[in-house]
Amino acid sequence: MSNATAETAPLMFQAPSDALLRVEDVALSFGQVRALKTVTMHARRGEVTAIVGDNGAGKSTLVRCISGVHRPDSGVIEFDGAPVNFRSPEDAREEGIETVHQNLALVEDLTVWQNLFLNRELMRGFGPVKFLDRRAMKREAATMVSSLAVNVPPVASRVRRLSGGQRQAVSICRAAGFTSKLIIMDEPTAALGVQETARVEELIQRLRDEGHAIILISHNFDQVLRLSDAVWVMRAGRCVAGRRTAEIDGDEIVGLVTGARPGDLPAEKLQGDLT
Amino acid sequence: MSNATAETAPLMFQAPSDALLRVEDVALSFGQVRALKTVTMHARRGEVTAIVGDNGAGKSTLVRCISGVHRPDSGVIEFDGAPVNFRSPEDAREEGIETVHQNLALVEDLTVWQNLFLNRELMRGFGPVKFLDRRAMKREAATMVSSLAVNVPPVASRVRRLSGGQRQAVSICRAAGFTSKLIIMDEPTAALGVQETARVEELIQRLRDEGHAIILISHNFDQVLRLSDAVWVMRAGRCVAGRRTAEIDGDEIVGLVTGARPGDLPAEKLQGDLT
Amino acid sequence: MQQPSLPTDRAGAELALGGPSLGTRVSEALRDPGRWADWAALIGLVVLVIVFQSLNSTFLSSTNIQAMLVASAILIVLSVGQTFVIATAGIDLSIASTMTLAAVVFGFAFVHGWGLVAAILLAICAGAFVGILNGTLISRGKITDFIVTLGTLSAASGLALVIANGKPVTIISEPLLRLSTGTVGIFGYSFLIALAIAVVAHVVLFHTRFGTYVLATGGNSEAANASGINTKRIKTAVYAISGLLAGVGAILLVARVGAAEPAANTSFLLNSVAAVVLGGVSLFGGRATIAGPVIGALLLTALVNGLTLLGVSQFYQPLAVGIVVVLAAFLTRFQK
Amino acid sequence: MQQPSLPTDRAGAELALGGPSLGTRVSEALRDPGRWADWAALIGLVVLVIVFQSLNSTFLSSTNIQAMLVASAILIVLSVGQTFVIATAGIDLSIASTMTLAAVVFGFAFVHGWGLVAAILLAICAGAFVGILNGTLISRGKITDFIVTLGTLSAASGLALVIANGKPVTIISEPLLRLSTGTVGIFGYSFLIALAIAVVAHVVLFHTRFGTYVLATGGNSEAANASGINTKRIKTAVYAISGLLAGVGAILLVARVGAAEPAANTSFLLNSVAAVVLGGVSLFGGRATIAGPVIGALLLTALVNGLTLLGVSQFYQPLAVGIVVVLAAFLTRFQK
Amino acid sequence: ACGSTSSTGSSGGGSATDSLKIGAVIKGLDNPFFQAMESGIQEGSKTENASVSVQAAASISDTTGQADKLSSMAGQDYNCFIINPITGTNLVQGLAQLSTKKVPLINIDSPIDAAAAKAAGANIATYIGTDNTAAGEMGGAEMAKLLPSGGDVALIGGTSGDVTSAARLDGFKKGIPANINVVQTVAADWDRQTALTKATDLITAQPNLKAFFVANDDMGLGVAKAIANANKKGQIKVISVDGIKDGLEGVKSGDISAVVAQYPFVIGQMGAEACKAAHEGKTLPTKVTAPVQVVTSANVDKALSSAPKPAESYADPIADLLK
Ligand SMILES: Nc1ncnc2c1ncn2[C@@H]1O[C@H](COP(=O)(O)OP(=O)(O)OP(=O)(O)O)[C@@H](O)[C@H]1O
Ligand SMILES: Nc1ncnc2c1ncn2[C@@H]1O[C@H](COP(=O)(O)OP(=O)(O)OP(=O)(O)O)[C@@H](O)[C@H]1O
Ligand SMILES: [Mg+2]
Ligand SMILES: [Mg+2]
Repeated sequence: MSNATAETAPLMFQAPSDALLRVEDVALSFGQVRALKTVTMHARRGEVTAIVGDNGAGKSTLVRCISGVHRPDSGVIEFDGAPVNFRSPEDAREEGIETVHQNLALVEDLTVWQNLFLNRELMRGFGPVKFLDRRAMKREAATMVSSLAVNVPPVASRVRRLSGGQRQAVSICRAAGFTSKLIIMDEPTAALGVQETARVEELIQRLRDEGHAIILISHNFDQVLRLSDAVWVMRAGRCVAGRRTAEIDGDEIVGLVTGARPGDLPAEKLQGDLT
Repeated sequence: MSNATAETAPLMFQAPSDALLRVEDVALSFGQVRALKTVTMHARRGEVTAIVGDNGAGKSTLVRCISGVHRPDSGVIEFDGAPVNFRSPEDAREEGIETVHQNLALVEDLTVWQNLFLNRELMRGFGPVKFLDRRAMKREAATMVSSLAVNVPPVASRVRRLSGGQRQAVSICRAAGFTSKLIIMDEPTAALGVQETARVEELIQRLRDEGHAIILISHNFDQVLRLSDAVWVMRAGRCVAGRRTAEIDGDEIVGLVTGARPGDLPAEKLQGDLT
Repeated sequence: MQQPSLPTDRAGAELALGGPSLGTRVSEALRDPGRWADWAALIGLVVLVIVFQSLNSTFLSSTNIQAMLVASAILIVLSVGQTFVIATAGIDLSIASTMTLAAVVFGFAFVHGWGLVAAILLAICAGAFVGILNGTLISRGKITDFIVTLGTLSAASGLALVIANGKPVTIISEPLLRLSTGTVGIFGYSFLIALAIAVVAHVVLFHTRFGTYVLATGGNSEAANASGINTKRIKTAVYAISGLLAGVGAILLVARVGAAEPAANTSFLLNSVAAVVLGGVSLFGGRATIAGPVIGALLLTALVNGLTLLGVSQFYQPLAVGIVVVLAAFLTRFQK
Repeated sequence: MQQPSLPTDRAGAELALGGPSLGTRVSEALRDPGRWADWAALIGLVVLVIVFQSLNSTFLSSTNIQAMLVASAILIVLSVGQTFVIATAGIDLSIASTMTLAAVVFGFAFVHGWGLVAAILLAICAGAFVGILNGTLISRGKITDFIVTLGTLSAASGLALVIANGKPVTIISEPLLRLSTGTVGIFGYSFLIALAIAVVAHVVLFHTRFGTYVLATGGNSEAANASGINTKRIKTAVYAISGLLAGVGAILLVARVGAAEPAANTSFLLNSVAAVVLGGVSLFGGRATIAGPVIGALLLTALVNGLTLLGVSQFYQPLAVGIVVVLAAFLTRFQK
Repeated sequence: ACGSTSSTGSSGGGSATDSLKIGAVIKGLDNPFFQAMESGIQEGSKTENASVSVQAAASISDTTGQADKLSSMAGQDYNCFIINPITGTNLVQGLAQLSTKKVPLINIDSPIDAAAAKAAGANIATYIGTDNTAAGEMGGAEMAKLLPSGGDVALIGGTSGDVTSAARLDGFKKGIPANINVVQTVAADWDRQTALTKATDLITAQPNLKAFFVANDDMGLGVAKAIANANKKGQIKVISVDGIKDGLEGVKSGDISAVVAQYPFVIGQMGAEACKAAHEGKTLPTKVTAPVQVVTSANVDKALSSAPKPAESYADPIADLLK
């Protein structure tokens, strides 16, 4: 935990005292599939922390553990200084963790504005009786979406009708619209066009500058190098390396991801793999 | 149709006689949404034809018209020299058009091998009675998937369990496994990792070299420049430009996609936009 | 992009309820082919009325309209309850048995001298209790809705038999008789009650958070859950609503037949689901209206009434009902 | 990567049916918590048998087992048919009425001197006809399965009343009598027929193309369609199967009661769906087994048999049935 | 408020020159008992200027459906109603509608609850029928003859909670002597197949069972089949209630020991004739007891030949009125 070792030891063993999120030795199996073996990583306020890795490496599963969708079989997750044990996404959201899931958790049969304001509806009241303020929500939704999307879908159309990228834009708008401490984005720009990608990158930078912590999962290493402050590399259910982005280049990332470079895990941590 | 104008007129007006697919003035509206205004394009055997464009530009809708999911409101689609009017994806597939849809048309409750062999099951017979050859399908499925994926999912696991990239790999395996004249891939590498992307690109090149026509939709312009022989740019429901890839560079594509460059459509074609 | 922090509530800046005008919304709905299905029941109803009226002129007489509306009241109340459940992609098979149980509970309380109001409240509570039991077993116990409500279907009717000792209890109560026979114009009191319930249900479904959560839970419960909606609570709530409305239905039933009977009235179960589906609500959840099921219930009632007026033989009536139900659903196919 | 061109058929290189050994598959199934639900019915059945046997030793007497198996035959046949429909995310509400209609058609043909075989074939054809009608209206007419089969429920029972003129027809036929009373060991012929149908259904569902297409249509009909499966034809086919099996059920029914009656048989409808769902088949389609629904049908039959043997009062029986059905579904919750 | 009299034709009591329009609402639909009743009604109203419309509930438990049907008919210009309610009170609302119209109301088979009729302000012109309890009692008495030394009997009823079934079974229990012991009562939903299954179970459960009493003939035939399947024909007796043709055939073949026949045809016919009599201005007796007869192997041939009417003569005060 001391900064003295910062130069010699890789990032993953540092766990700085100001880390907003600290994940330690988290493991999760689905029946026979050991999706996460032991994962240790952390993320800091005001930084973009990237997670990279092959398909099926366990990135989304890790994210789902952090955001309360899955409960880890073992290990500790600390958020904002205290260990947490989320029993549902609601718990995580209440603590201030907002997630853009890879499978785009939108309700297809609801309209764009209903999805954007799901669980944080604008209300207007007659005394104690409160009703949805549909008009205000539609208006604000239109502004929100048009700031990200180029071909703006009508906010009153159902999400089922949207193109792949339009859906992703709606997801991201949703997540960014909440006031949260940590925003997790699982491959947010995978389906986006060039212009939209640029806007999302701007958004990420703005959120970071406002002091939010951001976890970004991406297969686009250029993007990772451009946006992130720290990078974690996952391989087959483990975080095998963590680096400050400034200290790494594309080749090293590729090497770590593919396994051409072994990573920094000490041998005793790898024991479990034999079983 | 003459090659004489090839130098002066852009690609889109050439419609060479050896084009495998020719789309002319195809239009499609969903209620109020004019997803395709008038689209004209073509694709040739032994070439990779890329389609690029912003989110919601109409790329996937165009693909769905070609592969028989939607029927265009107007316009002509010619395939292999004859006009076609597919009433269902089955029709298109029988003609030799295979598609990897953006929304990954997999059956989540079936296993990987069942999805791979859906509608082309291997059978073994006792005389005239034929049963599924489950064992052979599993075995072949394992080989097929492991050639594309790095973290190979067990072929007997249900697709519902797979990671985003693993699903995409299964989809692509499916499409490549059929003998078809035209293979359409709608953002095939969007969810893939670096290694998997490289393998898919190899696959695409191999399929092209075998003489298949390939239509590739991608937001990754580097990939488009690397792989394709011709590029079509879509904007707001139209093909606004078509080029040989050799004659175009990344900046020009970006310009055409964003509208910074107007494209090559003659003014009379744009009339419809006023309504 | 919006500010990350959004106001979560706004004082009534705009007071007009519901945004765009009715006209706009109707014309919007008409342009959207996917929504034609929502109007199947209405078209069916209109066609049916025209056919019956042309065959028998007493069909649209005020007495007959009044009789039909009153006859439809119970079915409307049950269909509204069923709509909430179906909107979450569930189904409440116990709705008719719950009504029977609530009726018997009412009868038990009434003859044991509880007084009308207390007996009514007890009956409604009994209905709501079954609903909450259903909801809890389904959401907490994670058992399929179909099995749970099939179980309570059987259990509630058994309990009704036990409580009533297998015998109907005659209820003679002046206010209840007035409830079943009194009218305002051509609208019977029981129909007005059903209508009021439908209006409240509409407001709840489309103008409150709860309604949005119901639709979200039905549309994609994983996504609803991931956005922090407590889908278990919502599931429990819709079954509670359905049970509660079954309790209300029980009061109307007792008033109508003048007795609390333990024999199950099974036709209400299938009819309540049929009204909802004819009303254009998908059994797969996520999309619903209240007007649709209400019209569906009216359609089913008018159908049997019309066939009776025309003197169609008892053997041919089920045949006719079956054909008309399919035709009513089929009508919309030609509208697109 | 494979060659783009794949062999579409292979001569029987391997003759062993079904790939991995049974042992492997069972242990695989046990390790997969998602599949525990498939075994709910079996666990429920075993628990029920233990409880009943310990309370009344005649429960497992060979006479009683034989009686139970014979009593379950019709429900098994119907549940198998219902399974195919539910596997495509549909539901066949008309299954019991179709059986009634087929029984009446059989009776009509029989008393009009058609001869046993011809009458049986006609009855089965009548069932299949209703099924094809259902399937066509659902797949071509694009009307919700629920409404279509609700319509045919009503129409088929009406038609049965019309054909039978509302009266039962006594059928006296030596072969039919033997069918209902003959046994091989403790297995009655009718149970053996039901079992044979279940085995064939299992092979069709898991070892033929058609079966895969049924599951694909239920799992994701868009995807199935996009991969060139004619989902309309599949939908029509499953309803035809369900109707056909209702026809077979009708023969068993006529043989059992010795008469062709226009009675509604409504309990068979809910029980057939309950058996399927208890058997672990999802109402949302895409996943199915045949063994599950068969065990579900046995469970439901054993339950009523056991309660009667124990002398549980008629009022408490529905209560007990309801509770046990929910418990049977609940059992699996503790297994995970 | 309601019952603002409809346009024409509903002249109460009416003169003999008016045409007679009879509306009838009866119970079952898929049950031969009520079909015989319908034929009786049709038969009884066969006169040149009388017409009849018979409506039935969708099933024996469809109380509200029956009420709906009466309500829709009440709005029309029928000038006499024949009513066979599913329960004592389920038609109370339609009766309230009819009460203001002063048309004669003939109650057949199941009695309308007197208090309910009073609350609705309805005036029942006459009741024609047999008490189901009395029919059950006759079954009990016959059982005493069949089992002189007593023994165990089981009862099979219709749908649980059904009124008719409960009355027949209760009557039976009243009618049996002390040495006959009711060991179990089960519900078989008025369904032959269910009755067969449950009877099979009961034969297994009660090895000393001597007889079944069954709430209707259709189920009785199912019970007889169960006994035959168990090779106990003759050892276990069956008595059922109704007297439909198949039931009588069952007695003839020895499958059923005795049937308590209620002659729904006669009840229906008397109902229609009561309408005629009322239309002609005659005063109806307040209660007419329809014939009930126990049919055993001794008198089954006569019963069959005279079906759907009873073999022995019976008092018909309504026919007397019309003479
Ligand atoms: N619910 C589940 N049940 C069983 N296995 C699962 C489940 N979810 C994920 N897995 C498995 O866990 C592994 C990790 O999956 P995960 O989705 O975390 O990968 P990922 O790193 O996000 O990959 P991608 O880049 O493709 O999105 C995969 O092998 C996947 O098959
Ligand atoms: N079924 C539909 N009903 C209504 N509108 C639709 C439907 N399908 C697509 N659209 C609309 O048509 C337009 C084009 O959609 P399409 O999916 O073709 O875009 P795309 O170019 O593939 O975008 P992306 O890059 O995001 O995948 C979008 O505005 C979309 O909202
Ligand atoms: Mg992922
Ligand atoms: Mg697209």
